[in-house]
Amino acid sequence: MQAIRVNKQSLTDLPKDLYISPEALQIFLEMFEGPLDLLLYLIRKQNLDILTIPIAKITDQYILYINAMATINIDLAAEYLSMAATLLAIKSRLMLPHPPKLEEEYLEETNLDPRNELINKLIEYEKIKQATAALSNIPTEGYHYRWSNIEVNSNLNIPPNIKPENLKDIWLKILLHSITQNTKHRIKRQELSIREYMTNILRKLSGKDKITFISIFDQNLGVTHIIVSFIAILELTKEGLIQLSMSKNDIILVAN
Amino acid sequence: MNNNLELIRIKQVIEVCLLTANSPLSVEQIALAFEKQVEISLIEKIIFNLSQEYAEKGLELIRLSNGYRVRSKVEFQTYLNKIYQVKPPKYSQSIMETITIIAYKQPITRGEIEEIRGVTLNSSSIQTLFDREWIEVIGTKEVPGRPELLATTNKFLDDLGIISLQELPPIPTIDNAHIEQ
Amino acid sequence: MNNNLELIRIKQVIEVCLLTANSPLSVEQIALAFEKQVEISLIEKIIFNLSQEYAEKGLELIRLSNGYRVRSKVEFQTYLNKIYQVKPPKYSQSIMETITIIAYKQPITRGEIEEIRGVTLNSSSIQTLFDREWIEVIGTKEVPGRPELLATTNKFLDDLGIISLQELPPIPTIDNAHIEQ
Repeated sequence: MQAIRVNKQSLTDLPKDLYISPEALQIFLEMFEGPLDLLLYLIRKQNLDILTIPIAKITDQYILYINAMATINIDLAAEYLSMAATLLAIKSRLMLPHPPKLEEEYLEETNLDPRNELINKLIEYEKIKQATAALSNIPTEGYHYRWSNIEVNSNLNIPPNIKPENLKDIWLKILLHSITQNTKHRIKRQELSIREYMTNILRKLSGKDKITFISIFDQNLGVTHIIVSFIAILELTKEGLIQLSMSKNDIILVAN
Repeated sequence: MNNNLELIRIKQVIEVCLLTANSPLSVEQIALAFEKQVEISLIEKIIFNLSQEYAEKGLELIRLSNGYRVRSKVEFQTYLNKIYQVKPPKYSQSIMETITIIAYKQPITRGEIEEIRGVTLNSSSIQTLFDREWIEVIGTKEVPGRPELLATTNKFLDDLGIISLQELPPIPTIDNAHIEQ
Repeated sequence: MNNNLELIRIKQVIEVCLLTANSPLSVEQIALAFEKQVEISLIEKIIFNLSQEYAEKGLELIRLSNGYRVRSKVEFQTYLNKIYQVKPPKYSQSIMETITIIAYKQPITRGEIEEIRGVTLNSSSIQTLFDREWIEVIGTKEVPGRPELLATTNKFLDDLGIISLQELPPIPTIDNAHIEQ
């Protein structure tokens, strides 16, 4: 069985005669989660049996604390005052005279014991406090450990499922649309390979002022490569995308 | 799927799945990665195997309510805290009592929590628990005002590293007992 | 800090730091875990050591501008996609026509694309293709306004599973006479 836990033992004694600063009282009050917590503290402090609380004693003590708070204008939650009222009610009921021969039976009959409801609440709350202490000891994410958290290498963002044939179909649609809707539009016949070489040449040029004619050609790729590259350069010049100029021993391609 | 090369690849995939996951992964989810071409029992065997490898590291592979997940061992938190300096706030006694009551007494209304604690519930305590995704509203109680019924979530179990509420420490019994000093 | 037991612990800590981090960790940050009692050079050595171990797994330890990060190797993405059931995005007719025209007619300006399609180009279509890294600007055309010239990228070829634009199906050619009617 664990003892009731009170956060700061150093502040637990409330001297009766000395002046206590409002701040100290405020801190004292903040140690408790509410009137049940304060009551449990008082019971623990005097090593009393929770099941047979001497209600008069506890009530007097509780009222003493509450009064101390009230005299220096500490905002007391309504619950604290309500508990004081409850305690006084129980105390007065216990003090009512009973017919002598019935008194023992009266008190043994738990249903009639006015302390009963309060005791049950105190026991229930004490259980929760102990369970809270046990729960707080369970390792908790962020406080006691971290989850593994490695990154997914994501080019991952998967591309749309498009196949080269799809492009051809779409092109056909565009073409059909173009023919039926806009008969004046000319669609020039052009070898795809030449367009691709044009792109590659422009890419080589990008970021540079100029490149040499020779540097365009990859000698290893054979005659067709050279011819297509040459046509691509002519096409780029024709479309005004590049300019050609002569130097001593080479032709220079200049980006427009 | 029987030769060694395949086995190595299966293990690599399972480890990648577990280390990159943002939430616990069940064996059935991992099986999806292989389009169910790998036996569940083999996956379980490899997970066990990995958990033993991790035991030698600063990691542990644990089983949660809805799957497996890898986390740092508790004893390494002191090192991690030095790197991140800002420690996650330790919850106040008030918040901890509230989550404890919800965990043990769920489903429960705010009013019932207040009844047990003997004080009005601070709405920011409840909000903190909602923000952490530790509690959720699972219905309303058929009494005047139809108050919301609160319960804990799977994330609460996950963050505490337990599989079910039954693994919570048993609630103490205080029959006849002195409250000891 | 020289005996073996210490070394094992240092390595465990470094691995835990790397595997649980939300963002890249620098060597200096990792040194904080040890309150700077471990030499930077030793940390670097251990990180190198770990990166070699990861090479045999589905992981890679990479160095970024602001530190080290562990991530899954890219080839494991397909497995993860199956678990999380990631579906490829579906592109609108407008985007598909735009990329088709750029693929076959590059280098090409926006204006020329509009001319072929007969409609104004939706700038979000172009942006989608830029974001996907399927197209890039490779220069400007020497006409009034100096419009940008668009072309397809290598990534476009990769994603379509072809090596060069020449592998695209040949497009039908139509006699000028026919078009002019």
